[in-house]
Amino acid sequence: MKSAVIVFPGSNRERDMLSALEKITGKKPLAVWHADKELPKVDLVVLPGGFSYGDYLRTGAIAARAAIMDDVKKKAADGVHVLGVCNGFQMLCEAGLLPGILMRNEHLKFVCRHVKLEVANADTNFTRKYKKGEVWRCPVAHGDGNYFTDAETLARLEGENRVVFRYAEGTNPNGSLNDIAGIMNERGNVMGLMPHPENEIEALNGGTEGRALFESVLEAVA
Amino acid sequence: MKARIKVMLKNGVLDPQGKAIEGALGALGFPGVAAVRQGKLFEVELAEKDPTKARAALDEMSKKLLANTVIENYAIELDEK
Amino acid sequence: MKARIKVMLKNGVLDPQGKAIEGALGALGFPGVAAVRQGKLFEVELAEKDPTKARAALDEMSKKLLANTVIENYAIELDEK
Amino acid sequence: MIANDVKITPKLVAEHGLKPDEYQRILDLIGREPTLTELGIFSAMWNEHCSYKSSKKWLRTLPTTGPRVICGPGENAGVVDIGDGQAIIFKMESHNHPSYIEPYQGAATGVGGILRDVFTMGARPIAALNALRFGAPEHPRTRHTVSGVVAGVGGYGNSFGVPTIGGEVNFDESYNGNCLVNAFAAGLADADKIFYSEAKGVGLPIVYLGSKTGRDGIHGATMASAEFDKDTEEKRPTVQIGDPFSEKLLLEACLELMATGAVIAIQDMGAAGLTCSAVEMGAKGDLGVELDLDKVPCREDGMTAYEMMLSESQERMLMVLDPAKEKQAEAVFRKWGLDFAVIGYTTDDLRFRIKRHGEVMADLPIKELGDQAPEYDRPWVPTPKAKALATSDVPAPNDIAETLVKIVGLPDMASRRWVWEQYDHLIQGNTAIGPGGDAAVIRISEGPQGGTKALAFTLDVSPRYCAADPVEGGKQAVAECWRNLTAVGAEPLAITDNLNFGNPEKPEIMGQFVGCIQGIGEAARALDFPVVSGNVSLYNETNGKGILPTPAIGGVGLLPDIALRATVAFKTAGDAIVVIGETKGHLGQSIYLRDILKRREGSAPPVDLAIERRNGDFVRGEIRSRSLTAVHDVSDGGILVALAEMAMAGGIGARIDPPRDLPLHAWAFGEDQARYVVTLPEALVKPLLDRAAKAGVPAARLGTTGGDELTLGTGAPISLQRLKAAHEGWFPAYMAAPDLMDTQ
Ligand SMILES: Nc1ncnc2c1ncn2[C@@H]1O[C@H](COP(=O)(O)OP(=O)(O)O)[C@@H](O)[C@H]1O
Ligand SMILES: [Mg+2]
Repeated sequence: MKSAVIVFPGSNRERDMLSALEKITGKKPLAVWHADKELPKVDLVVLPGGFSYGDYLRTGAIAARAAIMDDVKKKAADGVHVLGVCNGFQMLCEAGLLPGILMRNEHLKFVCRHVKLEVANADTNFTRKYKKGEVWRCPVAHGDGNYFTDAETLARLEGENRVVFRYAEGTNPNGSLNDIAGIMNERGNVMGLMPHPENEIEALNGGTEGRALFESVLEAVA
Repeated sequence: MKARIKVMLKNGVLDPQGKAIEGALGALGFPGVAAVRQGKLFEVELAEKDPTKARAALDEMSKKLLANTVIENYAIELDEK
Repeated sequence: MKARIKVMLKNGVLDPQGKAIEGALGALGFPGVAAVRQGKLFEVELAEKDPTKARAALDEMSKKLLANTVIENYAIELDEK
Repeated sequence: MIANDVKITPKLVAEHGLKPDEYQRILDLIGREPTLTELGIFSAMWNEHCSYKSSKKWLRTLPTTGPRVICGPGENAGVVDIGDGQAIIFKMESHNHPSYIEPYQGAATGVGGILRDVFTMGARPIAALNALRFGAPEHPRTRHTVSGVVAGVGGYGNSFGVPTIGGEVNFDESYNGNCLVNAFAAGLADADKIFYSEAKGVGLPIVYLGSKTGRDGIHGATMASAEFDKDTEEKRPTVQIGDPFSEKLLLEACLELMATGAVIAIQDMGAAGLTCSAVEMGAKGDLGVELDLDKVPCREDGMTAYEMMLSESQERMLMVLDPAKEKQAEAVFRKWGLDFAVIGYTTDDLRFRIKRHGEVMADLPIKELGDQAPEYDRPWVPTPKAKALATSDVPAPNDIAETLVKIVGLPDMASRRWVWEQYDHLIQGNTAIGPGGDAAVIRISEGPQGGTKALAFTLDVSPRYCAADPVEGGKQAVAECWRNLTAVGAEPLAITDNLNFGNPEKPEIMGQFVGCIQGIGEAARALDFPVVSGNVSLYNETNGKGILPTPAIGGVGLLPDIALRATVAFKTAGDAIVVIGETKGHLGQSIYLRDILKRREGSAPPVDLAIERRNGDFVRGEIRSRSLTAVHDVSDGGILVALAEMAMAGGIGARIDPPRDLPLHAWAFGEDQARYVVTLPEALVKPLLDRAAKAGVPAARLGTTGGDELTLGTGAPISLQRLKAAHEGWFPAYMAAPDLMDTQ
């Protein structure tokens, strides 16, 4: 599988993502600069975590308007897989590729800890290697992960099984609506989530259940 | 030319900061605070002299960047002079 | 009674947010944006009817919570009516 | 706009924190009255913060060399060889006074400053730690300071992208008006690609990098060495704002630039920014420096030479550049959207010359600015030895178990989870042991050997010991640091120190300083644990009351194989529990005595460095031969607290049979040094005890793990649930109460 990770000024988990992708896919992913106009031909585009542009305006807001984003939208429309993690999820929402928005955490504090994630939909190209209802451990590290959207959109997301991951067993760390941790678009090729599967892939991390997410895409595009 | 752009969350949109401040004000012993909403204020200095052109540009900026019109309203104030 | 509290960084205090937004507006092709400063705006609804008392309370709230008076100035606007 | 030729009055001199005799020294040195800019430059170079004028004499006594030391004190940070052509670069620095004035920004810029020190030398930061000291919990300002400082440390480190993996938090009334924020950072570099501040070559361009210059923190450096009093308010405008986003760009740009070979010398702008950095680079290289301030990128209009030379705007660097690579270098910085300007060049006349609007605003002898700074041998009196406390003078509690529950929930003993969950301690994906253990462990993934090597980090000091006995306290701080590294299986390599004390002009405070340094030196020598960098923060007092002597020690250790690491958590039921080291039941200055009996008495626990080393080497050897399942050193609170921490961490209880030869409370809460609690499979106990006996290391069976309760002999069991509730409960409950501090 060929993959690319977009690097924005202030991205800071791009190296985590690059090494996770290499360890799992066995192929070195490409690092693409935010100012480029066009993405290389790849099967998976990743918007990594961090504090793009300091997240000073709204998280992900400025990055969502970077030069490269037009091509990200084009590729998404062509069916290329797009994954946004943490700040990347916030960008996808700001760019309109996913509905809703990530608001400041309920308690207003940055939170870094391991949470429990429930696979709400295992029938996606990002989760086919998980079982529905499966609960796994994954770290979060964010100040703005409090998913919010209007009632109709929420109803649609739920109705169309587009909520992919939920915080389980009372571990919702940010006040997110319906314990939402990750969602996808109608077509199912664009997903965003707040937790960091790229930091749960080897024994050193204390768990490896984040691998299945990447292996799912790997299998889907094979 | 100077201008101010006021960006507030639309009604019904969750405002964790406003909520927290409401709570804190209560705890600090300020009674009768019915509601608090937190928004943003941008002070912008423009080269543009013409008010109509300036307003148009500011409107663009707000739509394109300063406000997320899905959840936020914005209002533009020009210092005419 | 409704009121607005405007909180801005004191002059000369670095405003990283404003700086980043300035840059972004430039990149988005908005010319002639000389300077951007970002501040906070609080809309507060008070039970208090008496303007003087309300203003006093708002001043307290600003000092104690809404503004960091070490680096920020604040201004209070009351909707008299 | 301040004129440069104002008359220099005694008042003006005093306002610059210079004593009359120091001003006389200036007059003698330059043979004329200084301009205002020159006075500002002297005040910056000669204040305590930059000149170390009170501490130099004593710092020289510390051991700073060793087989692995590549660069000791004197550069931006210390450099230590970790093999495979790699080096670890680290330092700790205080931002106490700014953090008291504006907790969030003060702490944030403190973190920013120390990160800059590390990547200025060519290292990519891989770990950040922080040692925090606050006033008594009930003091009206404490809660406000805690929340601001913790948010600021996290706000900067999280955005910059370095894992914040450890530190300390203490509360004591002596910090009521003067919190301590000591930030530690470590970075990884190739041992042969380290960058220094010494300028080389005449007529080479001096380049300004990073953010623009504003009126931030003008006189911050002077403030950082000024005692606090009521007019602290007036000092407020000197607060600087941190911009972690720009710092991240600066990091990437600097590392990219260094890779091109364009950098001849580089120095970050810290306290008294442009002045200290430019003078240091020139003086170190025996070169003069000429700067044209008109070229300095400014954020504000009409800045004077005086303001520009003293500005402490953050996220800035100064660099001597290979002229041949100037264009290439500029391109890198433009790509990252940072300012890049040639603002001067090196000269051969050993002058520090500053021009503004074509006029010379300052023209000073560059070497004398540093070398001729005043140096004091301040009078000091040794701290009177507190007399030892007989165990019989310390009443036992009527219920040991209940007392334990109290202790694990004390402000100084409760879990710091509330703090470190606000820090991204997982970013970079190399965190093998995060906050909450004895030392944090980070995998070193780069380098030829691949992922097996790791580094351990910890910060330690027990101020109450230092107050009772500076020498023993200084020794203990180093010993506990060494012990925490050993407890995870690391070989202790070197330390950095952050010496926080009161007003050195008071002989008894100076006595504390001298005593602690003596103790630190002794321990560092005995444990082959050299001091490679550090920072001194004096005048930490408010209205004349000094803080507890607080020489924080930051240690780095090496694990050759990350698989051979130990953690504090009990692993399985049925493991044997053994204590390594001798328990005498020293209750003087213990947590039990201070917080349960409310008595600050007795001598600090003595540290026998030979025993410390013997016991530690034994434990490390056992960890590396895979015989142990859990390890925890015994520190604050004593052995029973250590056991409780191991049980809580593992969610597994234990049955303990205390020895009969000591009063139970002395055994349980005594704070004797050089001890570790370890667990291992039953079958391995006998061989372990034999090996210990052979090595002359005291080792005794304590009990067995299992269940969900802690049971002491025949006493009533305590449920882990209750212990956890007390241990995890205090911090969130404390911080949940409203912050009543009026920020005005
Ligand atoms: N300010 C802090 N930031 C991050 N971690 C901290 C901080 N303060 C304490 N900790 C962590 O809490 C744990 C307990 O601290 P401490 O009691 O000082 O450990 P020890 O007694 O082993 O020195 C340690 O793992 C330490 O790293
Ligand atoms: Mg320890």
